[in-house]
Amino acid sequence: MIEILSIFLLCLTVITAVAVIRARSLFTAVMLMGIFSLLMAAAFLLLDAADVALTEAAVGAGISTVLMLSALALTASKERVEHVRFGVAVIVCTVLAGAIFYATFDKPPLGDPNAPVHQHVAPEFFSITREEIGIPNVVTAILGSFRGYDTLGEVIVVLTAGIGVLFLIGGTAPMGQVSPSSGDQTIRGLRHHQPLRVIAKWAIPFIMIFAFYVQFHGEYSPGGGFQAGALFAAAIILYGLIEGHRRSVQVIPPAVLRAMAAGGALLYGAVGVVTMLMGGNFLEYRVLHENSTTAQQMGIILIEAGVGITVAGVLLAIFHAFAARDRA
Amino acid sequence: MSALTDLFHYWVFVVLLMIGFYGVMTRSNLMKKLLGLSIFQSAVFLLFISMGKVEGGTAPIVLDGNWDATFSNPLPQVLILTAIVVGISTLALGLALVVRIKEAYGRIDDIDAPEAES
Amino acid sequence: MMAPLLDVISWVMLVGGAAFVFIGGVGAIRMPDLYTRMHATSLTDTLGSLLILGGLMVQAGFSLMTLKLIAVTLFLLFTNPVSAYALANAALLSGLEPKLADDESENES
Amino acid sequence: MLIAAAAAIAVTMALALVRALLGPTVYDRVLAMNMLGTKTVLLLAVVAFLMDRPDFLDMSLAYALINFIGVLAVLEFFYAREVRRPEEDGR
Repeated sequence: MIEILSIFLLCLTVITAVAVIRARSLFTAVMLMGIFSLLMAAAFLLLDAADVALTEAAVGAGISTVLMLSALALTASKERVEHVRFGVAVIVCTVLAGAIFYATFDKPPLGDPNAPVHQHVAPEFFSITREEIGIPNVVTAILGSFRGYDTLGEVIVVLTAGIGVLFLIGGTAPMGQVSPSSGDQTIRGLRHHQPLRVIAKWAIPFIMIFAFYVQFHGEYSPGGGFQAGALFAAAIILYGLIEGHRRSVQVIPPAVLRAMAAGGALLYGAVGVVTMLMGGNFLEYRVLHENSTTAQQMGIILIEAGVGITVAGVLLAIFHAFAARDRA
Repeated sequence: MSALTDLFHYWVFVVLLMIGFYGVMTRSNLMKKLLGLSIFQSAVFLLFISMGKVEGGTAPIVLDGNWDATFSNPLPQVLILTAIVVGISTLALGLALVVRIKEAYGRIDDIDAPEAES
Repeated sequence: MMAPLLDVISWVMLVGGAAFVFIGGVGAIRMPDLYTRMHATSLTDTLGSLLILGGLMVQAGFSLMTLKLIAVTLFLLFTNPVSAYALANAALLSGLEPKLADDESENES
Repeated sequence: MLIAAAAAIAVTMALALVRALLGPTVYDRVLAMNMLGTKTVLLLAVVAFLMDRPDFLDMSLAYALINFIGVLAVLEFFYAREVRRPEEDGR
């Protein structure tokens, strides 16, 4: 049953992907992309990837749609009719698709427990998580402990991308680029919609509580720093959509966001440095506490907090950069 | 039935990959290219997650201390989880570049075309 | 004694909800213009989700699951009508209404 | 019964997708997106029971929250565009 559902959703995903590429209006394409992410996330969930589904839902369907719309507001919303090189593209795609398609026949069937992927490290991850870390969410254990260096690298990448966006569009727009919307501050945002404001004011704390739940319950259920950061950012973005950009900047000023983005990564790195000072290796949580299980859990909670703070800070800084550009 | 479900996810991966690739190649609109890249990226995510699936397994989150159940492979999930967040960051970077190109050239279509150079 | 009764209640709610949801989907395809489509989907969405989530709640009994289901239900219950309102408002403001109001939808209703 | 409900919801998702693809106006597409989001929430809730994984309900909740934000973002974009380019119609 689950397989059939999964296949059905994947078929819908393919249809949506074709429509995204075919759509003439960029706005339609962006919205279909949101649907694509939604379907993809559901497909991930059916493939047992709960954490990934949560991430894809929060990040892919939510934040990325918002960011693309903000970028669209700054550029054209229609694609020009283009003269394209269909021939070469079709040939290249067909050949490549044929090659990869041929390669798939050598892959072990979906869900084969004897596939090479499942033989090597995954069983050790389970046994070590069970004995030494003791948290039920193995994904979080791998993310925070086994692959801690990798996650640190990813956090740095996120931070770097955020810095890059701020460099590119963080300042004010060049002179002579003032968009015609600058005069009518009252209309921006959805403030004049009383029902929306009421519901949003009720929903925002709810989303934040949920974000904190995802953050701190991430050891026991799907979740963790990445998802929580995205959800927290989504809550503030909702506030910004309702009350307008200026007010949301007042709630969390850009300086705070920059401090959050850097501070989270710093917290992550600091955990590593502290473990070194206490006599272990970089990010070797064992030295944090005499009980090794407690030490591992402490380490994971700390670095997940760092991840969450960085992700929330970077995503919000990016959103504010786009929104501020829009009003400049 | 089983012949279909065995490799179907990988086929979808191929198709999505090619749709994204085709979009990146043929569309001259930069926004569209970014969307194509996103689809391409999602296809890769799908490949990894499909590889992690174990028949009869469940999500690698242990319920009620039942460590002996069959679980899907958590490692691809970790890789993809971080990749999604990195993906949105790089997408934002790309969007920022598109915005700057729009400001500099006045358009985001066909920026290779000769008349784009002012 | 209670368990079969609860099962029946939950099944009825699930099937009813699924039927409403499906009707809404058909309405979204077959209705002639945006406002009638919205009429079809937003009402059935709310009722259908209430029934389905309620059916699940009956099955879950009293646990953390029920709490989460209640949270989902409340959220859908509040946000669905509000987003329908905002959507209709946006469509109306954009000037979609006049050309649709006179010919098709008046005759339909 | 759960399977029947899941099947009905999945079919409705397909119908909503058809509306999103056909949708003559952008508002139809937004409607379809909202609908698809709600259906996904329901589908995930049902699937959580079908797979007997109560923790999957978190996903359902997250979808409900994100879907709302997505729809509002689209609408804000509309209003902003109405202000910016009043001459463009809703297509």
